Amino acid sequence: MQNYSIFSLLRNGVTGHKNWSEAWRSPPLRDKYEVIIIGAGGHGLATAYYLAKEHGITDVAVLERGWLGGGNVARNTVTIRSNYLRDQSIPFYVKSVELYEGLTKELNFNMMHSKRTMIDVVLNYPKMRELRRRQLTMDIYGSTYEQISTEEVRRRIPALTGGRPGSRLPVIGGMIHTDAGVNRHDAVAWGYARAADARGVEMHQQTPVLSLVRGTDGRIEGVETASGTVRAKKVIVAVSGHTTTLTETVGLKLPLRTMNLTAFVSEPVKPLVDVVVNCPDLGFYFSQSDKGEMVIGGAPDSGQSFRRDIKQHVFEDTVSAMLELFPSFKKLKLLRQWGGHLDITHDASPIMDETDIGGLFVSAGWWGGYKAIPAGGLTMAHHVATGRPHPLTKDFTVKRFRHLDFIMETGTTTAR
Amino acid sequence: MAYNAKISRVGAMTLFDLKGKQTALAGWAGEALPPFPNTPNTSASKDEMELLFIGPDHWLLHAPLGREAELETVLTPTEAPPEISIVRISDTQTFFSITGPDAEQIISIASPLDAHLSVFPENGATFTEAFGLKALILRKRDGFSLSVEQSFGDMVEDYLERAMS
Amino acid sequence: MNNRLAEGGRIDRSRPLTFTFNGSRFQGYEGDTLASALLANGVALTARSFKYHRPRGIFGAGVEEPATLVELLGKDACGNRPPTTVPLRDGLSAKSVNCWPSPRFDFGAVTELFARFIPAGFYYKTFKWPNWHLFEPSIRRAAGLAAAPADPPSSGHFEARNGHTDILIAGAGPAGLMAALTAGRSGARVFLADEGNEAGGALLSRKLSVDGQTALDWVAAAVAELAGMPNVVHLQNSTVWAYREHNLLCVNELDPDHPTLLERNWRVRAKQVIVATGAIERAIVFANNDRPGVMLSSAVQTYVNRYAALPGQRAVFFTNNDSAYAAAADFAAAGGSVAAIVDSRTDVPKTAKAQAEGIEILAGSVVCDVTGRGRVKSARVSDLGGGAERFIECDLLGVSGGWSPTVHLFSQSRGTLTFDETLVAFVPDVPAQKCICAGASAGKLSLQDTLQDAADKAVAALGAAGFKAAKLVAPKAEDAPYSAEPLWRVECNAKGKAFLDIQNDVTVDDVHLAIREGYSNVEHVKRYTTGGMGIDQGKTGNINIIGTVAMQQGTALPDIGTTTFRAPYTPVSFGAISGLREGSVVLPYRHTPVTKWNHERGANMYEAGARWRRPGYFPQSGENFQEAVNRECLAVRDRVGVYDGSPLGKFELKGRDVGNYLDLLYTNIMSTLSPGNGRYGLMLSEDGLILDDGVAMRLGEHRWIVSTSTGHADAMSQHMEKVLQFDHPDWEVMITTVTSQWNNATICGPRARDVLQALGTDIDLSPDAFPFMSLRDGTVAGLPARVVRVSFTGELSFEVNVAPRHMAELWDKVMAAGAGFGIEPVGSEGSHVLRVEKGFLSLGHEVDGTVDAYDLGMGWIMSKKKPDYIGKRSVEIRRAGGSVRRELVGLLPEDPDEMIPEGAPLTPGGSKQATEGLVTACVWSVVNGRWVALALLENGHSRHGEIAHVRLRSRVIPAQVTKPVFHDPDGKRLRS
Amino acid sequence: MLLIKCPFCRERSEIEFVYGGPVGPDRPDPTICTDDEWLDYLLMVPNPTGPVEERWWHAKGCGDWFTIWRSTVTHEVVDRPGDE
Repeated sequence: MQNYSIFSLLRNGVTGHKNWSEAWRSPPLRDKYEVIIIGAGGHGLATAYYLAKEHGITDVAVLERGWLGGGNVARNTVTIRSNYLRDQSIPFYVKSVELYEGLTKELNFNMMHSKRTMIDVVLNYPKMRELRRRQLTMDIYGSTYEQISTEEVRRRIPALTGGRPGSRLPVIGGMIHTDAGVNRHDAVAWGYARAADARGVEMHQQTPVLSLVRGTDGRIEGVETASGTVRAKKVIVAVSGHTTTLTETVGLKLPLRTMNLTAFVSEPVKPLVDVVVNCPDLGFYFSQSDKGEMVIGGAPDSGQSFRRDIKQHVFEDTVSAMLELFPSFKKLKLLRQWGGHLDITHDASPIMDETDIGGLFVSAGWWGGYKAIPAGGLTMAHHVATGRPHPLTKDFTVKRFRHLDFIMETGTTTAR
Repeated sequence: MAYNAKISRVGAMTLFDLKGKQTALAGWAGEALPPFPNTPNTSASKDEMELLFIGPDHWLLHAPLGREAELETVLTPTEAPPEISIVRISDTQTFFSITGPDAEQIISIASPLDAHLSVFPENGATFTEAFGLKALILRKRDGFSLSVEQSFGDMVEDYLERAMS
Repeated sequence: MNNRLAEGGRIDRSRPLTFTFNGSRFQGYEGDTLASALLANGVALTARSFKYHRPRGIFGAGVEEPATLVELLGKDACGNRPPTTVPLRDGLSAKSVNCWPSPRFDFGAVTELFARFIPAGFYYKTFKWPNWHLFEPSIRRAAGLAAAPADPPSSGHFEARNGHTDILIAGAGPAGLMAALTAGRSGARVFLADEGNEAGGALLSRKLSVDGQTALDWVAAAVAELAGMPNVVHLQNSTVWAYREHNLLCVNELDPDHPTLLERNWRVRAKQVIVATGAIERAIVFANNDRPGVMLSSAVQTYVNRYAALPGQRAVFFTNNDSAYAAAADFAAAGGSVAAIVDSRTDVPKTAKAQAEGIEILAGSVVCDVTGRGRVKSARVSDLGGGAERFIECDLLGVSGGWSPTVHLFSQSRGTLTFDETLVAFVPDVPAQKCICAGASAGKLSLQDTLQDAADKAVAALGAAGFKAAKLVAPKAEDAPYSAEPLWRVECNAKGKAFLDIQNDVTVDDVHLAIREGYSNVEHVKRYTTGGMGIDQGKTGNINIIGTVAMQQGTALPDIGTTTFRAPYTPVSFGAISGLREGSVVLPYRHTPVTKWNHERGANMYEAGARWRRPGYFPQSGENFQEAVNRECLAVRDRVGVYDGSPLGKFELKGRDVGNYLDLLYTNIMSTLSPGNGRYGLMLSEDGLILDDGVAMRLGEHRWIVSTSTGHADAMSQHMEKVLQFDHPDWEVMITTVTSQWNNATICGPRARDVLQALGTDIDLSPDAFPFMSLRDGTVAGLPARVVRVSFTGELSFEVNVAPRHMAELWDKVMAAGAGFGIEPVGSEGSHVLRVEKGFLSLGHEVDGTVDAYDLGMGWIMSKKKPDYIGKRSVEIRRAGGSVRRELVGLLPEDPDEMIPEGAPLTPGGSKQATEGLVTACVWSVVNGRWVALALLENGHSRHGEIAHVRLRSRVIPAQVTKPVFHDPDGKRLRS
Repeated sequence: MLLIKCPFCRERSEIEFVYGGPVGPDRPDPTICTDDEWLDYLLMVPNPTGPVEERWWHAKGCGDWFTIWRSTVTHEVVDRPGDE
C-alpha cells in the first residue's frame, strides 16, 4: 500500500502527481471465493478489512451494485457517539468510537476525525431523566456523559440564542458527550477499501447480485450476479435497506422494514458551532462540517420507502425546531438535501448474525449505522471467521425475535 | 399589502356528534334535524342549524350555543337506541370566524385544504388539518369558520394573529 | 460609470441608487443587479477563489454564477449571494467573501504558491500527524466562504402557505408565458412562477421580435393579459426550488407584496406541471479560464441588452455553437469592439455567420489560454491541432460551451434524462410524475420552436388535467437556428490551471488525478475533487466534468451518466421554509380553564405530555422544590388536595358490541361491568408490550366511557379505531372523543368527602351508595357533573367532571369550599410522589418497552378466562422463552436520608459490570419520612428482603428490596 | 408529502393522515395457530421494492382507516396488483 504522508505529497507535488497508484485494483471477477460480501458500503468494506487483518482471510470479494461507498456511508450525518441506553448496546458503540479514533493511523488515510463533543440540549424533564439514566449505565462501560447547566450549554454553543426562559420550550440543561465526534464519510469507505485491497481483498463495482444461491444441503453456496454465478461457502449481506430483497431470493424472511431517512446541509459559512448539537425534544441534530456547511438531520419519513426524497412536512418540522434554538439561522440557506435507506427491526436494534441458512450472515437493521461501522466490521468478521458471535454482538441475534425478547433502543437522536 | 381579512374568536357552539346509519338517525331525530346532506363534506341547514356530513355514517349538528338545551331535550342522547350514537360535544371545539376578501389566503396559510370555490363549495364542511391540528372548516358567507379542539384555542388565536401581522 | 451605455436596457436612469462594495461607493440604477452595476462601474476583479485565492470576476448573469459570491451587510445581511441575483437597492452594502483584506490584495493568495502540493484530495493523505485536531481549526477558518448570520432578521417575518392549481408553470420566459396564456384562456387554475424580477426570461437579454413587434412588447402584452385573468396566479422573484412527490412543488417568493413579509414559501400541489425553465449556457475549459474578464457569452449579451452595461471594450468570443454569434453582434452594436469569434467547429453554419457580419471568424480554432491576471489581456488562440498560435488582445472573453436544458426540476421529479447527440446535452426523457418540459428546457433552443412547443405541451397538460383547449398556433418569431458540437475541454500544452468547477477550484488535473488513483466513477470524481458541490451546484460546469472523465476513460459521455439533481434548485432561506411556525407556536400548546389560575397562583408550569402545560408544583414564598412538594403531598395524605385532571384522554363508546370490543382491547374482562361501575385495565399492543392503562366505565346498557393516560390519548384513539375498522367492521361500536368535553377537579384525601359535601351535591356520597370504582351523574356546586370514584393517589378520591365552560367556576368553588379543610392544589410532582408511595405504575417510568404485566406484579389483570385479547399470544410466547425478567420491586435505601437518582443502575454487589436492573423512581415519602424507590430488578419478586446495590460513579447505595408499595398496602384508604 | 385519496374525503395531503404500516398476513386465530404463524404475522411485514398495501388513518379528517397500494420505489399510488 502506497504510504500517504506530507512527504509523499511533497515528493509527488514535484513530479506533477503522476506517480500516485490506484487506491484499489479492479481485478476480473473470479467464480469462487472463500467469502463474498454483498455491499461495498461502510459495513461491507470494514468487514472485508477485518477479515483480512484480524483473521488472515483474504480470499474475499466485495460485490457492489453501484459505486464503492455510494450507499448510506455516502449519505449520512457522520455523527459518531456511544450514548446508548442498554447494556447490550453501549459497549459495542464504545468499541466503535475507539476504533474510529485510531482509524486514520491504522489505515494511513486521513479520516479527519474530529472528536469535538456532542451536546444534547434538553428542554423537558422526562427527557433529562432518561438521559441521566443513560449516563449512569454508560459510565459502567467507560462512555463519557455529563450533565451541564443551561449557562454552560450556552457558553459552549454561543449561536444557541433561542429557548430562553418564557419561550415555548425553554432550555433546562444539557448532557455533554465528549467521546462524540464527526469525521469524513468518504474517507471511511475509501480508507477501508484501500487497506482491504492492500491485503488482497477484491472490490467489484457495478456488480449487482441478483439472487443468493443455496446448495442441496440448504447451506449458502454463492450468489448469482449479472456476470454469472460466484461461489462461496460464506456470504455476508451488508446492503442496508435491501437486505430482505436479497434474503427473500432464498426464501428467508427477516423482520425488517425499509425506510427513508433524510438530511440536508446549509450553505458553507465561517466556523460558528464547534460541537455536535442534538436536541432530542425537538427532534433535530447538526454539526458544522470542516467546509462550513451545517449538516442537519431530523426524523425519518413515515412509510416504507426505497426512494431518496424528502417529505416536505418532515423537513419543515426539522427546520422549525432548529430555528427555535438557532433563530439567526433564519437567514442561512438550504443548499442540498438527500435521503438514505435504512432497514429497521421491530426493536430498533441491529441484526448481526448467521441466519437459518448456514453460511449466510446478515448485518442489518442499523439505525444510525455509520457510527457502528468499525465495530460492526470487526464483530461480523469475527463471527464469520470463528463461527461464533463476537461478545459485543452476542445479543443482536435473529433468534431474539423468536421469543420476542426485544432490545428496545430508542437512541438519543430522533433518528435513533 | 397586509391581508384584508377579519378574524374573531367565536368560542363554543352547540355541537352534537351523530353516528350510525342515516335511516336510524333520521328515525330517531329526523324531525329535529335539518335534511341530511347527500355529498360528503357538505352541510345542509334549517333554522340556524346545520347538519354536517363529515365522515362515513358520521354527522355533526351545529347550532348557536343558545340552542343546546333545547336540542338536548329533542335528541335525548342517553335514550337513543344502541345502533345510533348521539353525544353532546359542544365544549370540545372552539370556533374562529375568518371573513373578508383575503379569508381564503388565511386558510391557505393555516391548512392544506384546497378551499377554492370550485373544490370546496358554498356548503363545504370538512375536517382537515390547520396549524398542525385537526380542524373543522366550514365555508360561510364572506369567509370561513375554523374550529379546533378547545384546549388548543389560545394557540390557534396566537397563530392567527401572527398570520395577520 | 464608464461602462454604462447612454441608452437602452431595462434600467431606470431616472432612479439612481448608491451602493457600497468592499468599502467603495458606487452608483447604479433601479433595475440593476449588483453585478451589472459593478460591471457598469468597471469593477472587474470582484472575488478571490475558494482554495487558491485566485482573482475572479463576474462570470455569469444569473443563478448560474460560479465565480463571485458576496456577503450582504447591514439590514440585508446574508452570506454567499451571487451578485448576479442581488437586485440593487439604495444603500446596499456588500463585500466579497473569502478574501482579506480585499480581492485586490488578498493575503490568502499565498496558497497558490503551494498549489502543486495541494491537489485534489490532499487532505486525505496528510494532516494525520499528530492528529487532525491540530489542523482542523485553521482549515475550518479558511473554508466556509461568508460569515454566518449573527442575528435573526431585525424586523418582519416569513410565511409558508399552501397553493393548489391545475397547471403549475415554472418559468415565465417565452415558453412559460406561452403555456400560461394557453392554460389561462382555457379557464384552468394556473400558477406561474419565475425567478426573475420581471417576466421574459431569455427574451430580456436578447433582441428578438415576435409577431412583428419586439419580443419585449409581446412579453408585456402577455403579462397584461395574464393579470386580467382571475384564474391565474403570476409571481415574479419566485423560484420553484423543489419538485417533491405527488406533484408538490415548493416556490420561494422573495419579495411579497406585503409590508412585513420578508419571504414566502409556497407548497403548491399541481394537477400538471409544465417545466419551462429555459437553458443554461456552459463554460469552456481551457487554461486560466477563470480570469476576470472571461464571461459567458450569454452574460455579455445580458449585460449589454438588459442592463446597458458594457462588460469590456474589446472582446473575443469563443464558442462551439451558434448562440455566441448573436451575442457578439449585440456587443458590437452596443459599441464594443469584437476582435474575433473563435469557433471550435470547422464548419460554421451560414446562419450563424450571417449574424456577425464584419467580425472575423476563426473556424476550427480554440482559445487555449489567456494572459492577464487581474483581468484578461489577451486570448491565446490556436487551431485544433495546437498550431497557428496567435495572441489576440482583448479585455473580455465571451465563452459559450453550448446550452444545457435546465432539467433540474424534471430530474428532481425523478424523470429520466437522455443524451441528445445533436444538441450535445442531456434532455428530458421519461417523466415520472405529471410533468412535462416545454421550450428550451425540453431542448427547443430557438424561439419559434420554443413558443410552438410550449403551446402544444400546454394543450396536452390541460387535457390531462381535464380541460379542453384549442390547439394554438404560436406567434411568428424571428430567431436563428441552433447547432453545436462537443467541446468538453481544450487540449493543448498551456500551463495554467483549467477549471472545471470555478467555484470549488476544481481543475482538469484534479479530475485526472482522481481517475489515476482509482476514483473512476463520476460520483467518486465529484466527491474526491468536490467538483459540482458548490453553491452553484455546477450549473455551468458539471457536464464538462462528465465530458472530461469520458475523454480520459475513452468512453462515450452518456455511458458515464449524469448525476442526480437534488433540491433546492437554488439556495433557500431556512426562515422561509419554517414560515410562521416560530416562537410560541413552534409546537402546539394546550390550556385548560385552570391554566390562568395556576399562573396566578405562581405554579411552576411545564409541558407534561400531549402538549399540555401543567403545574409541576405551587411553591409558596421561601419554599424550595422539595418543601413545596412535601407540603402538597402531606395535604393529600392528612387532609385534602385537588388537582386538575382535565387532560386525561376520554372516549365515549356506544353500541351492542362495546362489551366484547373492550374485552378484546383490555387484558381483563370489562363486559361484566354493570351500569354505574368501572374497572381499571391494561391495554397491550399486539406484540405483548403495555400500550396504556386506564379505566373503563359503563354508563348504560350500551354506553361506556373509557379513560386513557394523557400522553397516549391520540395513540389510543388510533389504536381503537384501527382494531374496530379493520378487524371488526361488523361490530356495532361507535367511538366519540370527549377528552375536551369533560374537565375535572380531582379532590383527594381523607377529607375529600367533606369538601364535596360542602360544595353541595345531590349525589349520595356514602361509601355504600357510591363505592370505589363507580360513577354518578348529578350536580355539584350547582353545576351538572359526573363524579367518578377512582384514585391515582391511594386516598379517598372524587373526580368531579364538568363541562369546560363550568370548570373555572368549579375550581374556584372547590378552593373556597376546601379552604376550611386545608385544601391544597397539587401539581404533577406531588402526584408522582403519591403514586410512587402506592406503587402505582407510570408509563414512561416503570413501563419502558420491555416489561409486561407479570413483571409488574399485575398477573391478576391478565385474564385467564378469555381465549384471546390483543397481545395475549405474544406475552405467552415471550414468557415461554424463559429469559430472565426484570420485575418491579420497592427499594428502601439503607440510609433513609439517601436519595437514589432516578434511572440509576443496579449491579450485582454494586460492582462495575452489566446491570441487573434500574431505579425507575425515587421520592421522599411523606408518610414514611424517608426516601423510597421503585425499581425493576432481575427476578425481583423472589428477592424481597435482599440487599440490592445501586451503582453510582463515586459510590454504591445499598438498598433493601421490598414489595413495591409503601403506603396503605391493603388499599383501605382509597376504598373508604 | 403524498396526496392520499381517502374514500370519503377524496384527495388530501399526507399531513392529515397517520401511517398505519403495511398490510401483512391476516391475524391468525391465536388460540390455534403455531408460534411461527403468530411471529410471521407479527414481525414479518412485507418489504417489497414495488407496490405494497398499506394502512392510513384519516386522523385529522373523517377518521376513516383504509388501505392504499403504493410503490415503495416511486411513491406513486398504484392499482392493486392484478387489478386493471
